[in-house]
Amino acid sequence: MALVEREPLALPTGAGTGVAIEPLGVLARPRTKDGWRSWVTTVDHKKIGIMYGAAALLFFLVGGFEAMLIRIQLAQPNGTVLSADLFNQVYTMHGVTMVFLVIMPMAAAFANYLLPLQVGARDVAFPRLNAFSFWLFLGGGVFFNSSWLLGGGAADCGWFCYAPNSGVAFSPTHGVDFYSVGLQLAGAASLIGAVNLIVTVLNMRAPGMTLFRMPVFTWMQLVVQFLLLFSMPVITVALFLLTFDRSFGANFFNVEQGADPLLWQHLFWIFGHPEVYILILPSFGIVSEIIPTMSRKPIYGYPFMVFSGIAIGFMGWGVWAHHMFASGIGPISVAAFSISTMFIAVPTGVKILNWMATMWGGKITFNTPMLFSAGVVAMFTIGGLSGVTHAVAPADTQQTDTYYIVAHFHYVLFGGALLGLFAGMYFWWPKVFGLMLNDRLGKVHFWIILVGFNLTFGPMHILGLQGMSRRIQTYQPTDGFTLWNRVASFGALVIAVAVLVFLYNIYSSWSSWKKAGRPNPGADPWDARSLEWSIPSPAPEHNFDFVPEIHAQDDFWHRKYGEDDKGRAVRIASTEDIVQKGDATDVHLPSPSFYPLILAAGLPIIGYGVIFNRFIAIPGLLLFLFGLFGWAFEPATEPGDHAEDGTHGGTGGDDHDAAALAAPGNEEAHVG
Amino acid sequence: MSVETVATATAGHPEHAEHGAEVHESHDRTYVKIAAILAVLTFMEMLTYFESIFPDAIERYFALALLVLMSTKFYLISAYFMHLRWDKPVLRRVFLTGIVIAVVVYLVALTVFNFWNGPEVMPR
Amino acid sequence: MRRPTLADTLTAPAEGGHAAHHDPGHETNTGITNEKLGMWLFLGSECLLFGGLISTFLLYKKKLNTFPGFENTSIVKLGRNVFDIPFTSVSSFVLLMSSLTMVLAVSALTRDDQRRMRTWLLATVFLGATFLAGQVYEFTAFVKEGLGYTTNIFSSAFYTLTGFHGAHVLIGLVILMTMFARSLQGKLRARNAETLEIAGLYWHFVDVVWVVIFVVVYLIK
Amino acid sequence: MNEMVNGEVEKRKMSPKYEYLGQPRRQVTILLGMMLFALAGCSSAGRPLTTLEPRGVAASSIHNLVVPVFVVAGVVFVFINFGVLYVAFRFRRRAGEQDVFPEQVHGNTKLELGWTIIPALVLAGIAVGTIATLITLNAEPDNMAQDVEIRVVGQQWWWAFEYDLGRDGTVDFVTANEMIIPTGTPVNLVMTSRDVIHSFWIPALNGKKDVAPGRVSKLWMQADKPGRFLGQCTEFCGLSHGYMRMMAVAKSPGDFDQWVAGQMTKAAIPEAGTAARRGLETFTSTCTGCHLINGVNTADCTPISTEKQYDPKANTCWMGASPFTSAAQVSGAAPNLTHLMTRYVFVGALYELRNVETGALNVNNLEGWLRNPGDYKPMAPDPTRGNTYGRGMPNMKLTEDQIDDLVAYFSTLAPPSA
Ligand code: HEA
Ligand code: HEA
Ligand code: HEC
Ligand code: CUA
Ligand SMILES: [Cu+2]
Repeated sequence: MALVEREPLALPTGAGTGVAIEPLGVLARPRTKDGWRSWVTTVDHKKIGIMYGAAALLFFLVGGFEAMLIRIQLAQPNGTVLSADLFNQVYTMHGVTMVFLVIMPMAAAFANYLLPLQVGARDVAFPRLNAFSFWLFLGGGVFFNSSWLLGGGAADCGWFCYAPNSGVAFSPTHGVDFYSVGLQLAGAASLIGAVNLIVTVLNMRAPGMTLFRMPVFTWMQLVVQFLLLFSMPVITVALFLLTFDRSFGANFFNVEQGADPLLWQHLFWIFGHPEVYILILPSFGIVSEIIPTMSRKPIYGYPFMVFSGIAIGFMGWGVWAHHMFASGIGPISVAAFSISTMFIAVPTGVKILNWMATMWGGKITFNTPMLFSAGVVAMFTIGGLSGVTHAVAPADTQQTDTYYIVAHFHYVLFGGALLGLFAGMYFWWPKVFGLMLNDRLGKVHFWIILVGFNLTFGPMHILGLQGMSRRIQTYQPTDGFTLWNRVASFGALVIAVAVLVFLYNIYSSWSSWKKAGRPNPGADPWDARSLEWSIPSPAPEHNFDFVPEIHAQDDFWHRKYGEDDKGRAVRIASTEDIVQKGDATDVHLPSPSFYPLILAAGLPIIGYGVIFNRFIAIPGLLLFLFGLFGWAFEPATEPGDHAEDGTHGGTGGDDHDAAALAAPGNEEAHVG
Repeated sequence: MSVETVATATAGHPEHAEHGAEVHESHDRTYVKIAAILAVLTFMEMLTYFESIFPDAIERYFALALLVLMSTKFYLISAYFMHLRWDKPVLRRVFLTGIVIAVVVYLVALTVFNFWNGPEVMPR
Repeated sequence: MRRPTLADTLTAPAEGGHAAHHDPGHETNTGITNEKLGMWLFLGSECLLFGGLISTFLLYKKKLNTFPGFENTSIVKLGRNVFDIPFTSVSSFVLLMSSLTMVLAVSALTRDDQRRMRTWLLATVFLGATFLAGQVYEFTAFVKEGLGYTTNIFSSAFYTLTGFHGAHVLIGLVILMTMFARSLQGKLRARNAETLEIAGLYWHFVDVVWVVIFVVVYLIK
Repeated sequence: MNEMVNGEVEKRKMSPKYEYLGQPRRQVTILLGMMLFALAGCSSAGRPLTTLEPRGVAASSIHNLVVPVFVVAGVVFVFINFGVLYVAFRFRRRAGEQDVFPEQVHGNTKLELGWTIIPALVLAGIAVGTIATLITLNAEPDNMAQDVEIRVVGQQWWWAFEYDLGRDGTVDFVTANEMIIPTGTPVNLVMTSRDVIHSFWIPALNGKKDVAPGRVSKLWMQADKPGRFLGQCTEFCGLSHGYMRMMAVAKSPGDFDQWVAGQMTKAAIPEAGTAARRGLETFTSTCTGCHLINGVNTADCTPISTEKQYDPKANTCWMGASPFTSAAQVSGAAPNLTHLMTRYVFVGALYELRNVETGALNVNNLEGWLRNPGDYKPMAPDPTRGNTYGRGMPNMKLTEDQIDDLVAYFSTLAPPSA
């Protein structure tokens, strides 16, 4: 958190003043344009987006492997594959990994890559800060997973890690320490990323790109970033209290001293519920891009789509205690939260029905992205509906902490968020990498995953209603849970096959693309609607040769198509003529930098220090201070470049480059 | 990036820039006035500590009075010292959103904790 | 710097992109610089942070007062008297006045009045440091009275809340001193007034948080 | 593969691969089949924890609420999922349509308002039912049993039941694992925890309620007929959470009174020289640090306060005494074994102690447990960082003879009448 407090300040500190100082003569701005160094030092939002995506995919394999272990253990009664202790660690790590290290960073990958493109900007507002966010997230994720080796066992308290079970007395290994510090780091990364992306969207839109001309994806991400902005500090507080309890002997969850164990629950879920919308809204945004494109129709009811997203964002703040219906919060609170929760179904339903209305009357191309999108509409609804049955508080007292809940959240998380992200990967892959993913394999992937997913999580509804509790390392043959657990475990295997198909698809599409002489898919392979398709694939480093001027929502589409008197689209321009060529050469871009990585590397080391020994923190602190110092005094560009006069090359200036890259705006933001 | 870019990008205070220096003089005076008011308010807050000088009937309203004083100070600082009064409304909205969410959410949470009721005792 | 009208943007050259970044006149959509908007967003987020800490403190203060078995714990026995209200009032006043000097420094800088700006900046640093010293004094006094960080739920919550605030003040001081150093190097000129203004925003926020803490933590029973 | 990586728009055309969507009827059959299968799976035979067969008033009122909600959800499910299939089928782009563009509809405010308002109304209906049921469940029933109240104490990883006869605030006797209640009247449960948060759940009788240390939660249960109803701790509470079960046993009022009378007696002391007597001696020398048998030993941690208040600070032994003070009969941190033989399940209600039908002692389980408790349930009996007590029962390294003696002794642990 210290970081969060300090960080944005480093910018103004050095803002554009004075002569370039090269501290100690080391680490001049790196010049590398390719090779691993270009990735390590990049401040390009697209490269950062790709790294977010790659890291998230890797963590997905880790989290998925943990899920497979869970399912193998539960495939038969009295399973002995995992000990109770290990099982508790595995499911905890699975939940935390999937939520914080898979879905969130994958959504961040899309946000990073696409938001600047979709609003017509050359980069995010603070490019170095953006790189810092990524490295901090990665550091947090690796730190967290290092607990397997260093912590004497990973966290074993469940992903919401209720107090006082998370206390030292009940969870004596360092696992929970890794949980609290690791999430703190990843959370700081999200918070910084949120500030960055909000500023980008509010400040750096192309001329004419009013807020209500922005693509729905941009809107949903904007809502997500606001949710992050306001919910991250809450879990920050909770995690600090936990760390102070465990490391410094504070009493926040020390019940013997009169502490209230529900404090943690409230803080966690005040964050936690907005968090679940943080997880789903990016996927909603993705689906809202794909369905209109593939249906060849504009999104149905754009204002409703936008406002329902905002409404979900706001309502998400008023429902957190629905996770606590059984914790004894008093009947009036239960009633109030029960009702507020139910009504979240209203704006969500609007989205579902508007997607269906978008498809209605369309000419839908059922390629892989569209299949996944349709899958989201159908599967998320199932999860949403079970959510509504939880919202009915008396019913929830029979459901909570059973597999019925596990079914609910996998339907929304897997069937909603993850399928949507897969859709997005297939959809934007050509834009990002300049090659298409194989559509046939993609469809195979989709159908296997759809079947596997329903086989895995469908039976969990039944198991839950039959009374199977979650987080139990095994069950009894007499419980009657065996059959459906077998089915679920088999289903998980099917999902694993689907994931392998996906991985194979990435590989084989790439290798046959290479063999075929790297054919370019063109700027606009899907005949799509938003700005990122008006530039070549893969997106050039400077994004836009010239910043386009926007006249309408779906501006790019309207440059391609007009409407005839029956309201049908007719082509008015060929795509090749209107897309940018990507050959501008004199666009000034922010220079790469080592410091984001250095700064971010210091923090996990401090984290180890907090957990093990204060002395370990010292090198981390030094690294951090060095990073901070270097960051603040780093010249804006490579030395010798652009150094027209003595006052140029202001320290910390590259983040101003971004401001400079911002297109001139023409109207004031309407933010509520 | 040119020098000018840096300069204009950070010049800030668009409104101010339009007026001349005399505006700043008057702002300075405003600032001092505000500070004086803040000092008085703080003094009033402190007075509530010396309960003995107040009739008992008033003491009950101390909490309310303190909250009003506090909010006034909060408003004065953020509106004048932090320029929200003159700055773009979007900044006001962003900050207000944070404050409103914080106040509402945490008040609700405290309510759920039975914070406003009597002492919580483990029955039986 | 007025906001561009619609007409302006419509007539702006379509290829304004790379021309624009050498063009001094351009600005952001909201007319606010990225840095300032970013700072405000961050401050909005901080509201939730301090809100959480303050609520935790309130909850545990009440719990300690009413939880059976704790009637004789030191803080309860001492009641409100553990706080030295006149002392805290003075330090609150000091922090409040540092906000005044801060805003005067910013104002002086917009006039490029270096001398005054430096004076006010230094005054701000001095007042802030005084406040911080007061807090350190208060902490040591409490510890001497037997109220350590781990003593009870009240003390943990109290030190955590005020400690977080103190850490914010400290960071603010570092920023202000950096600013001062830059001004000595002649790098803080009217055209970077906003840099100082943004640092000031943070400083005022720290002050505003204390306004709340002073009432909610120290004064209200 | 090459045509795939080739990004030309024109090459994308409706391929035969989409034909599967052309067979909606088969899809419907499969789906219906799956749903029937699923429903069959919901039948409760051999499913002791099912939520779908309520056996008490509270559980029934929840059930009566949830069934219509499931119906509503089912209708929406069918509407949306079949809607998606229908739309996908009907509006798919067919071969030769690559240049056909649909009408560019941007929305219809009235329609959209419609599908904003209609779900809101449906939900309002559900909300009314929810509130009504909440009121029923939270009000204390008129016919609440006045002669007994049970204090439920969760701990890692078993449940203690402290019986307060006459609801006068004093505990009269204490059992573990099996909670005996009379049928026909709602019984008040006052619940808390000694260590971490647990959750008390007997699905057939009522929904679950968390028990948290330092807090008291209340729940009432009424069983309509005599029976044994399995339960499970449902809040994750550490290592053996999955093995933390409990059994509610409903007895007719007559049987219940008889059972109560039995529990009120002290354990008999076996004749000197018998195996049972040797077992008792082993017990008093090795086990009384944790366990209590009324008539043999008393709890180490005698509660100080007789107030009806929770007073952890004043308590000499936090882990030891019951959070509900007056309970002189509460063991250190282990089940009270006074009338062990009146129970049928033990060790977190996970293992059979006596056969429910025949009443025969399951010697294997009892001996096995005494031989090495860790085989039966993962526990952490050794002190760890921040925890001087340990959780669970250690391996006492008993000899086979000692075990035989102990089993002989435990076989005598039943009130005279039983
Ligand atoms: C992507 C994440 C995501 C999303 C979007 C949601 C969405 C919803 N969730 Fe879910 N939820 C989780 C992730 C998510 N949830 C997780 C991870 C948990 C478990 C945490 C844990 O314990 O580990 C959880 C747990 C959870 C609980 C607590 C259960 C318990 O532990 O006891 C509840 C209770 O109310 C709930 C409710 C809801 C509701 C009402 C919605 C609504 O937003 C759903 C709204 C959508 C629809 C209803 C479908 C479409 C609507 C229509 C077609 C209109 C017509 C519909 C009607 C008229 C009904 N969720
Ligand atoms: C987005 C989030 C997300 C995703 C995608 C998943 C994906 C999966 N989840 Fe998970 N899950 C959670 C979020 C998620 N989960 C959360 C938050 C919890 C709660 C944790 C808690 O209670 O604290 C949870 C809990 C949870 C449980 C309950 C544990 C318990 O309560 O005891 C189970 C049980 O079956 C489960 C199963 C699965 C399975 C089988 C998958 C599969 O879909 C995974 C598929 C992926 C792969 C299989 C990996 C890729 C494949 C390969 C690398 C191939 C080679 C590998 C092998 C063949 C092993 N999850
Ligand atoms: C350090 C404490 C400790 C000691 C010493 C101890 N036990 Fe236990 N015992 C427990 C705990 C805790 C349980 C509950 C285990 C569970 O179900 O999770 C238990 C459970 C039992 C049970 C099952 C009771 C039931 O209803 O589930 C029996 C029988 C038992 N112990 C017998 C003995 C005997 C005999 C000895 C001595 C030779 C002994 N115990 C020594 C802690 C102890
Ligand atoms: Cu006790 Cu789970
Ligand atoms: Cu929720």
